[in-house]
This record gives sequence, structure tokens and C-alpha cells, in this order.
Amino acid sequence: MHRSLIWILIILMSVALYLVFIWSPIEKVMGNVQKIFYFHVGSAWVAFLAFGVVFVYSILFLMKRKRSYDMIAGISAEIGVLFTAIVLTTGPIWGRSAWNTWWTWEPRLTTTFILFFLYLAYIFIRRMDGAWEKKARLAAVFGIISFIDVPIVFMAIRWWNSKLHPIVFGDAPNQSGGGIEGEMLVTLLFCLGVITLLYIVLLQKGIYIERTKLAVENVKKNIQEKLMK
Amino acid sequence: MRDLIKSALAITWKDLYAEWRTKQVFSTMLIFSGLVIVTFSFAFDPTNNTIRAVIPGMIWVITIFAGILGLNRSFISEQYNDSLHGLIVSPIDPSSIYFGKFLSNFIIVLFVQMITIPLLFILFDYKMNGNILLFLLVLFLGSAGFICVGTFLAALSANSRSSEMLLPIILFPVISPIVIAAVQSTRILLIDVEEIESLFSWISLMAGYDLLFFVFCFFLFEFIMEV
Amino acid sequence: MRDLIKSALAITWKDLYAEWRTKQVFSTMLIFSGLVIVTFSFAFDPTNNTIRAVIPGMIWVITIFAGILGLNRSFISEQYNDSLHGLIVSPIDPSSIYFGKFLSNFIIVLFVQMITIPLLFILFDYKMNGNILLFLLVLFLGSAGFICVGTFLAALSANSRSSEMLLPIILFPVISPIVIAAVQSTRILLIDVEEIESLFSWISLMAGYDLLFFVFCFFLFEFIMEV
Amino acid sequence: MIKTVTLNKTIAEKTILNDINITVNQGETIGILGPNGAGKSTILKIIGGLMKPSFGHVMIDNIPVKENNLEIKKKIGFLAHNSYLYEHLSPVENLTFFGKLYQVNQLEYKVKELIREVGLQFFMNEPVRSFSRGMIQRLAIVRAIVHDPSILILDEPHTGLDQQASRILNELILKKKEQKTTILMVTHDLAQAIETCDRFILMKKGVIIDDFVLENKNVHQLKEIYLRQVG
Amino acid sequence: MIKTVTLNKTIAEKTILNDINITVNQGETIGILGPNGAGKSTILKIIGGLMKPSFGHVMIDNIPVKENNLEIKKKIGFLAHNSYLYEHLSPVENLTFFGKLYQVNQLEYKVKELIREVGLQFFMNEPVRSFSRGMIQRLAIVRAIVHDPSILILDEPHTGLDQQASRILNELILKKKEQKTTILMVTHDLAQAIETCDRFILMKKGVIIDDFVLENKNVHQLKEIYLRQVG
Ligand code: HEM
Ligand SMILES: Nc1ncnc2c1ncn2[C@@H]1O[C@H](COP(=O)(O)OP(=O)(O)OP(=O)(O)O)[C@@H](O)[C@H]1O
Ligand SMILES: Nc1ncnc2c1ncn2[C@@H]1O[C@H](COP(=O)(O)OP(=O)(O)OP(=O)(O)O)[C@@H](O)[C@H]1O
Ligand SMILES: [Mg+2]
Ligand SMILES: [Mg+2]
Repeated sequence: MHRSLIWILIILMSVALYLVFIWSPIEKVMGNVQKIFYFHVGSAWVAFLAFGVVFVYSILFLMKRKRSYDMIAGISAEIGVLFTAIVLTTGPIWGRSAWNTWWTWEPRLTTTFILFFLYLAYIFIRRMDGAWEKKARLAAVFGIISFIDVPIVFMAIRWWNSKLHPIVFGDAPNQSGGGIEGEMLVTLLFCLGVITLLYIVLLQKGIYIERTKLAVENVKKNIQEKLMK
Repeated sequence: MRDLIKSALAITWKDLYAEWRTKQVFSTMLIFSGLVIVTFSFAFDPTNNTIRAVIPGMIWVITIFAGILGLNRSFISEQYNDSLHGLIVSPIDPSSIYFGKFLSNFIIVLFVQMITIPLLFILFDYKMNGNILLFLLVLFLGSAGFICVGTFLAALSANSRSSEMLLPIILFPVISPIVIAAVQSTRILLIDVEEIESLFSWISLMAGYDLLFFVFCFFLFEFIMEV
Repeated sequence: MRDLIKSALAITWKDLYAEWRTKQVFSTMLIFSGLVIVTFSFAFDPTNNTIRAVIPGMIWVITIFAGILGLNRSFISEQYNDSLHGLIVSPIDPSSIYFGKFLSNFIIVLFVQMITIPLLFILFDYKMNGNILLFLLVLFLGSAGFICVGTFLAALSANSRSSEMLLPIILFPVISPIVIAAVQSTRILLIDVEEIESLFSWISLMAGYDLLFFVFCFFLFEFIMEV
Repeated sequence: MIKTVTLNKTIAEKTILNDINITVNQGETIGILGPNGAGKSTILKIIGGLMKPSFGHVMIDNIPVKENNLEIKKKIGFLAHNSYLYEHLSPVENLTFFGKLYQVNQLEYKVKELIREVGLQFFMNEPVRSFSRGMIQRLAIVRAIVHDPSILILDEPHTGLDQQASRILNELILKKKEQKTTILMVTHDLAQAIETCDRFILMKKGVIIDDFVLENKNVHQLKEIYLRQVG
Repeated sequence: MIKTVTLNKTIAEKTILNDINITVNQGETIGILGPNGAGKSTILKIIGGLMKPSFGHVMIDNIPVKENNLEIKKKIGFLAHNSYLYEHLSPVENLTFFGKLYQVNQLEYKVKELIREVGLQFFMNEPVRSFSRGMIQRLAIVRAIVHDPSILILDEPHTGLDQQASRILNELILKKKEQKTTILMVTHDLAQAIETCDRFILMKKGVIIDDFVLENKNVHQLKEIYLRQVG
């Protein structure tokens, strides 16, 4: 199951790369740099998705106290942080050519930056010392609270009337939405699908690794306990 | 509910009483605020004319940095001899610990602000001419939100051995909305009075944040105190 | 003397080893620096054009605030189980405790700066075009002076129950000369390159401060560790 | 009445308790004995509500202790390895604070009485910070009983106490026993254990290996049983 | 040889020690007994170099201990109420660190040997954080003797130890005694004290009220003397 997913992912990824770099049209103003758009937006969406998963599984954990829920939340947060980091690097690379600056303190960018720190903090709580039950419980509480920032990031450009960061989907206050060509849109949607799949594969892999670690730990303790007897 | 408030007040009373005798947290926060002001005045050249523009930021930077000292202490002081465990085994609602600690922290922070803010105005030679009641409201709402989340996260980080390091890094991102809102409304009140109409949206943002987080923290606190 | 260095290195080794395993202090300082940058960015409106002027100040404000976290930890971690007493009763020169702790703190702070300063430049869109070697020298001297005094005062405040609160308020006033010198030389190097000739007096001020305080702290440390 | 039902506890993949079943009737005084690291403190913490079992549960007065049950917490007095006292407050202030949390009546009188009982009356208003180990332990004991609990959980209560204080403590336990208080006590001091307890539970490596009643107060017999079982 | 000359200690206007004169010859094993708050720990702290007397001084091997004398510190092994261990380090790491400070030879071998001796070999590489009270005390004891001190100062060393560990400790003390180590021990457990000590010092309220030798190992006699003097 996992294996086949990986193969599907590899194939789809190459298709996506083809779509991005060859099939879709080159944007008139920004040129080739605009291609980063697909990764940028894709990563952002997956980061949101990942944090959503953290949120849901945190609630589930507090209700059911199953270790697997905690594990999923933790791994999802790590993947989310990774993709946020991608957004935070592709954004500036793009910004360098679009706005002629690496970074500006604009609402969308600032809130994304905060999002990054929020989930780093979440990971820090997970790395605290002590029993896993305690860490899982505290992390879950924090995972619930920190999700509040996700809608804020999404709405940032819509609330604050940003002049810099573009809006493509939905209604913008002043720009009209949908300033995107059909082929670009298709490519984008395809990329979104592929990156989401990537997320799923990573999540599975992460859970697998975590399980193995636990099993190894278990064996180690068992041997130790046998030795003591 | 009455029991909850009663035990919350017992906790607030214990903390404020200890504080009253030593005045340690209060004076430390005060001195620390003073030092931050001085440090900033080196770092940001206060002879500069644009200095008035940084006053709103200063008010909140001071509140937060000094506040963190107090928040940390509020739960670190429960760690010696594991006295937090003493609270956990006692027959009180966990939320009353939250409520009690929130109150004592909030009171201390308000007292500190009562001194530092006039001091800041004097040192930076600023004459207040905005609406003072609105200004107090903004201070109240901003500090309430900050302490509300801060108390909660201080309790969370108190579970860690190195809580005094953990608290700032989990606190800052969560309070960023209220800090932004507080700085913006203070700026509008103190400097850009012409933008007054957008003040109310900031204030309602703060009120919403306070309410939301207070309810959240109040009910989630039980999970933090769980063992 | 050889024994002194040997036991100092044993202490440095213990601290850095524990740090290497958890990377706790290092990563906390890093994230905290990032957060201070963000907090300042919304407290002090960085879209403002004069923002470049605050970069030198920021570098040192970040170093100091993040550094305080590490300094605190460095002696708080000796307080559990009174392990500092274990060092006091052992046959080592008290100064070697100072030297050992100084080294481990200094190394950690340098590593943190290696990451935060480039990040700061990127976030505030600053292009370095001064003399990079001189810049590194300034960083080195400034941080050395800060950590040298910081380690000393952290040990001093570790005698108090609420050391994490005490440290900042005793540290700030003492380090103000080196902070001023460091900020000024950084400013000259990064922004006002035309004032380069006054740079050397600032640098020699820093070198003098470092030397003076290192010798002072080294020999006075004995009195702090006394019981 | 306390009953533990297949209590299990694992921390970090390490089994600390393994299927612990104990039934304690009201008014019994039980000594829990066993080598270091056997899991004695862990059992007490679970019964006292300071730790959750990984599996199994505790019943107190036939109610499963699952949620945060204030009624049950009020019945329990818990003395752990740490004193739970506030260092900057005096004995009176400490006890008054805890008494308020437990909603004790006639608090002021009672607090003074208790402090006198353990011989700290001359230190009544000094901060606990300056106390010697034994003085702290004395105060920690009265902290645990300030609300007249009907279940008393004591983890090595004799630690650091001098002869006189040990005697006071033993008398106090016997008095509570007459009042039908259920008492669970962990100790390594067999001589003190035999003075007050009738029933003993022997633990080793997270399991109960023996559970017997010994009414003849013969410390040599107890020691023999202990050494035979634990080695 | 340890000699205290009119030691006095006052903290915050409170007299804690009053004219303490003790002379301890090399190889003696001395039990310091007395009620809580008598000042026993304070004496040990002063001799161990953790506290300064307000008046008077301590002589060790005929040298007045005034300055920070590294040679003398190397001779002393000090076990206090607290363990001095680093919680995030394992037993091996803890002992290796302290061994380095005391410049112990063949450290690695020795550390393992000591850990084995107190039965912690299976916890050798686990952080001390997760240890039970007795396990910590075991490790604290070997920490104090890692450098083979010729003067051993023990403050209630039996606290929290189980029967087996107490026996190990007593044997260890007796072994040290044969090697002519001077041992000063504070304890409240008269039965343990009599096992190892020959001479006893009784303290009360900061003064020495008795100082006697008791070689017949009769705990009842010791108890009687104690109760008569201390009441
Ligand atoms: C510099 C750092 C940047 C960050 C942190 C950032 C962050 C984000 C985030 C979080 C999203 C997803 C939210 C959403 O879809 O509503 C997003 C979407 C997007 N970004 Fe960026 N961005 C950055 C730079 C840029 C630049 C330089 C451009 C182009 C000029 C750009 C163009 C877009 C576009 C077109 C979308 C899809 C937007 C939509 O419809 O909402 N971004 N960005
Ligand atoms: N947080 C923890 N993490 C890992 N192991 C732990 C933790 N707490 C306790 N343990 C382990 O559980 C075991 C039992 O501990 P416990 O404190 O219950 O022992 P005890 O019977 O009270 O011993 P003592 O007589 O020494 O007090 C010990 O082996 C200890 O190492
Ligand atoms: N820092 C301090 N400030 C004030 N008084 C102190 C301080 N430290 C100790 N004391 C007092 O000194 C007295 C002796 O304390 P010490 O710890 O030496 O007693 P001890 O004989 O070891 O008692 P125990 O058997 O309980 O351990 C006590 O009355 C204590 O209150
Ligand atoms: Mg125990
Ligand atoms: Mg003592």
C-alpha cells in the first residue's frame, strides 16, 4: 500500500513538473520566476492542511487518549513546519524578483512567520522532558490554541487590504479574484493534488518511523528487564 | 461555582500576600521596565525626532518583557517542594487555580503599568492629549489578553524543567494578535488621532480575543493540571 | 594553573555535552531571537524608511535578550539538588567554575549569532557592504564582554531564590558601556561608514572593557562562590 | 475502602507497576514495604491522584476514581517525598492556605493546635525557608492531616524525624486508627512500621509478592519475612 | 584529624551553634545525634566547607581551614541532605564529572565498580531524573566517596535506603573505617548508628550536651542515654 503510493507519487510528480515547466504558459510580467508560484501555493495549502490535522487529532487525543492520535498530530506538525519553511523560502525568492526585496513586514508575510514560530513552539513542547502522556496532553492543548492563527493567515490579505501580496482565490476587497489563466489554474490544481499526496506519504512514513522507534525502545526495555531478573 | 471563586481567591490572596511582604516581583518588574527603557534609548537614539512614533511600541514591549518575569515566577514559585502538586491533590476545581493566578498576575501588571507608563511619558517628553478613558480601556483590554494567555502558558511550561526558557517562546507567537491590536490602538490614540474611526475595530478585536481566549483557557486548563 | 584549566574544561565539557544532547538552550535562544525580531517589527513599524538605522541596535538587543535566557539556565541548572554546592566542596579553584561556564556560554552565543544576524539582514533587507572582518571582531569583542559580565552576575544572582528575575536587573546597568560601544561600532560599520576613524576608539574601548572585566570577574569570582 | 483493580503503569516503555490488586478496608493500617525502585511511591501517587495508571483503576468507597472528583479528594490526606510547603510563608500561613482549600472549619484554632502538637510552636511565624529537614517534615505531616482525612497516605513519613517526633507521629497514626481512618504507609524502617501497622504488603519490581497480617508486633518476625521474600 | 575551636554560628540574629568544641582523631567513627533543629547539619556544613562559622574555626590535620584550601577539600567527602547530582545526566556521567574534578585516577573503571557496588548497574546510563528516592540516595553516597576521601561527612545517609542498601552502606562505612577514614555521621536512626559508630556526640539547641564512647553495640543503652539527655 505504502510502496504503491510512493510509486504513484513519483509518477504524478514528474507529470506535475512537466505541467509546471513545459505545459503551462509563462507569465508575462514576471517570467520564469513565476513558476515558483505552484510550489509556493501548494506548500502553503499543505501546511494549512497539516495544521488542520494537528488541530483535529489534538482534540481527538484529549478525548480518547490514544497514542496514535498524538503521533499523527506530532508528525503532521513537523511536516507542516517543513512546508511553512518552504513557503517562507519560496516566497522571498519570488518576492526578490516581484517586489525587489527579500522580505517586507506585510500582514500575510508576518502572520505566516508567526505561524512558523507557533508550530516550532508546539514541537518544543513535544520535546520537553517527561512522560509521553504529559507531553502529548500539553502539546494537544497547545495544538488547539495555535490553530487559531491559520484562518488569520488565510484572511490576512483579505482583512488588511494588502497592497503587495496577491490574492487569486475568492473575493478580494479591491482586486477582482481570478486573475489567473485557465491552464495555469489546471496546473495549480494538479500541483495541489500532488503535494497533498506527498503530505500523505510523508505522514505515513513518519508514523512508520515513529512506530519502529517505539518498538526498538520496547525491545530494549524488555531485554533490560530480563537482565534484571 | 461559589467554591471555585472562593478557592481562586484563596490562591490570589496567598500570592498577593507573599508579594506584599516582599514586593519582589513588583519591584523587579518596575526596575526591569526602567532598564528596558534606558537600553532602548541607547539602541534607538532618542534625540531623533521620530522618537514619538516608538512610544506605543515601547509601552507594550515593556509590558510584555516585564510581564514575562512575573508570569514565570507565578508558577516557578509553585515548583519548589512541588507545591503545585499540593494544589493538584486538593479538592478544588483546576480552573480555580487558573482564575486565581490570573487575578494576581493581572493586578500586579496593572500596578506596574500605573508607574511605568507615566514614567515613559516623562522620559520621552510626551504630552498626553488623547482620550484618557479610551487609553485606559485599551491598556486594560490589552493587558487582560496578555495575562490571560500568559498565565495559561506559564502553567503549561511549568511542566518543563526549564520553564523560564520555554515560556517566552510559546507565549510570543500566541499573543501576537493582541500585541498588534494593542500597539495599533495605542498608536492611534497617542499619535495618529485622525485614524480614530479604525480604533473601534481594533478595540473590538481585542475584546473578542480576550473573551475567546479566556473561555478557551478556562476550560482547557483542566487538561494542563491533569497528572 | 593547569589544574584550573583542566577543571574549567571539565565543566565546559559537561555543559556543552548536555547541551549537545538536547540542543535546548541553543534552539530556544534561536527561536527567541526570531520572536524578538517579529515582536519589534510590529511594535516599531519597520516599513518606515529609517529602519536601517535600528539594525545595529537590534543585533545587540537580540543578543542580550536571548543571551540572558542562556545565562540564567547556565546557573539555574546547577541549583537542582544543590549541585552548585557539589562544585563548591570539590577541590577546584572557584575561578575555574567561572572560566568553564564563561566558555560554554560564549560558544553557545557565538553559534546563535552565526544564524540570527544573517537572518536579521535578510528580514530587514539589508545588504552588508562594510568590512566583514572588522564586523566579526566587533561581534566577538562585544559578545565576549557581555558574556564575561553575564556569567559572573548569573552566578551572583543564582544565590537568590528568584534568580531568573534578578539577573536582568543587575546585568543591564553593568553591561551598558559595552552595549553602547558595541552598538556604536556596529552602526559605524554597517551604516555610517564615513565615521570609520572613530571606530577604533570604540573597539579599543571594548577590548579594554573585556580585559578589565575578565580579570576583575576572574578574581572576584571566589567571593561569589564563598559560602 | 480502597480497592485497586489491575493497576499497571508504564513510563517510557518501562513497566513500573504490574497488575496491582489491593483491597484495603476502612480502618486498616497498612505498611507497604519493598526495596528501592519497587514502585511503592508510584502506587501511592496513583491512589492519591497525582498520577494516572496506564491501565486499571482505583476505587475509593466503591466509586471508581476517574474524573477529578472533589468529594474523594477531600477524603484523602497525602504526604509525599516532597513537603508541598511554600518556603516564603510561615507554618501558620501555609496551613491556613491549605486549610482554606480544604474548607476546614475553625481553621485558626485548628492550625495553632496542630502546630503545637508537632512541637513547632516557637517557629510558628518564621518562614519555612529556614527550617531544618526534620522541622519541614513535621510540618509536612500536619499539612497532610489538616482536613481530618478519612484516608491517609504516607510516603516514608519518618524521614528526618528525631526520636520524639517519630513518637508523636506514631501516636498520631494510632489515634487516627482509632478514629477508623484508613492508613497506607510506605517505609523502610521496619521497627517503626510494626509499631503502627497490622497488615503488610511486600513489593518487588512492580509486583506484590506478599500480603500478610502480623498482629504480634514482633519486628524480628517481620524482618525475617521481609528478608526471605525480598532477599 | 578534625578539631573545631569554639564554633559559633548565628543566622539572622538567631544562635544556631554555641561554642562547639569537638576533637576527632583519625580513624574515628562518630555519630552525631540530637533532636530536629539542634544544629547537626550546620556543624557538618561548616566542617565540609559549605558554611562559614560566625566565630571560631575548624582545624583539619592541624591546619586551620580558613582559605579555600584545595588539598584539604580533596580529603573530604561530603554527603548532604541534597544529592548534588545533575538530573539530566546518567550515573556514569555524573560520577565521571565529579571524578574529574577530584582528579581521580583510573576513573572509568572505578565509576563502574562503584555503581555496581550500590546495585545500580542496570540504571547506569539512564538519566538520574527518573530515579526513585532510594536510588538517588545510593548514587549520592558513591558520589561522596568517588575520590576515596580520608574524611567522610554523612548527613543522614540512610534516608530512603532499603534494608539491603542500608547494609551495603554500613559495610562500606566499616570498610572505610578499617582504612582509617575518619567518619562523621548524623542520623536519627539509633539502630543504624550503633552498627558503625563507636563514639557519639549528643546535641541540643546548638550546644553539645554529651560526648561518649559506646563500644558494646547495645542499642538500648544508647537509646536510654539519648532519651535521658535529650528528653
Ligand atoms: C515572502 C514571503 C511570502 C510568504 C510568507 C507568503 C505566504 C503565502 C501563503 C501562506 C499563501 C497561502 C494562503 C492562501 O492561499 O490564501 C500564499 C499564497 C500565495 N502567494 Fe505568497 N507568500 C510570500 C511571497 C509571495 C510573493 C512574492 C508572491 C508573488 C508576487 C506571492 C504570491 C502568492 C499567490 C499568488 C498566492 C495564492 C494566493 C491566494 O489566492 O490566496 N507570495 N502565500
Ligand atoms: N518519571 C519516570 N521516568 C522513568 N522511570 C521512572 C519515573 N519515575 C519513576 N520511575 C521508575 O519507577 C521505579 C519505581 O519508582 P518509585 O519511586 O515508585 O520507587 P519506590 O518503590 O518508591 O522506591 P524508593 O524506596 O527508593 O522510594 C523506579 O525504578 C524508577 O526508576
Ligand atoms: N538559613 C537559615 N536561616 C535561619 N535559620 C536557619 C537557617 N538554616 C538553619 N536555621 C536554623 O538552624 C537550626 C539548626 O538547623 P540544622 O539544619 O542544623 O538542624 P539539624 O540538627 O540538622 O536538624 P534535622 O535533624 O531536622 O536535620 C534550625 O533551628 C533552623 O531553623
Ligand atoms: Mg519512594
Ligand atoms: Mg539536618
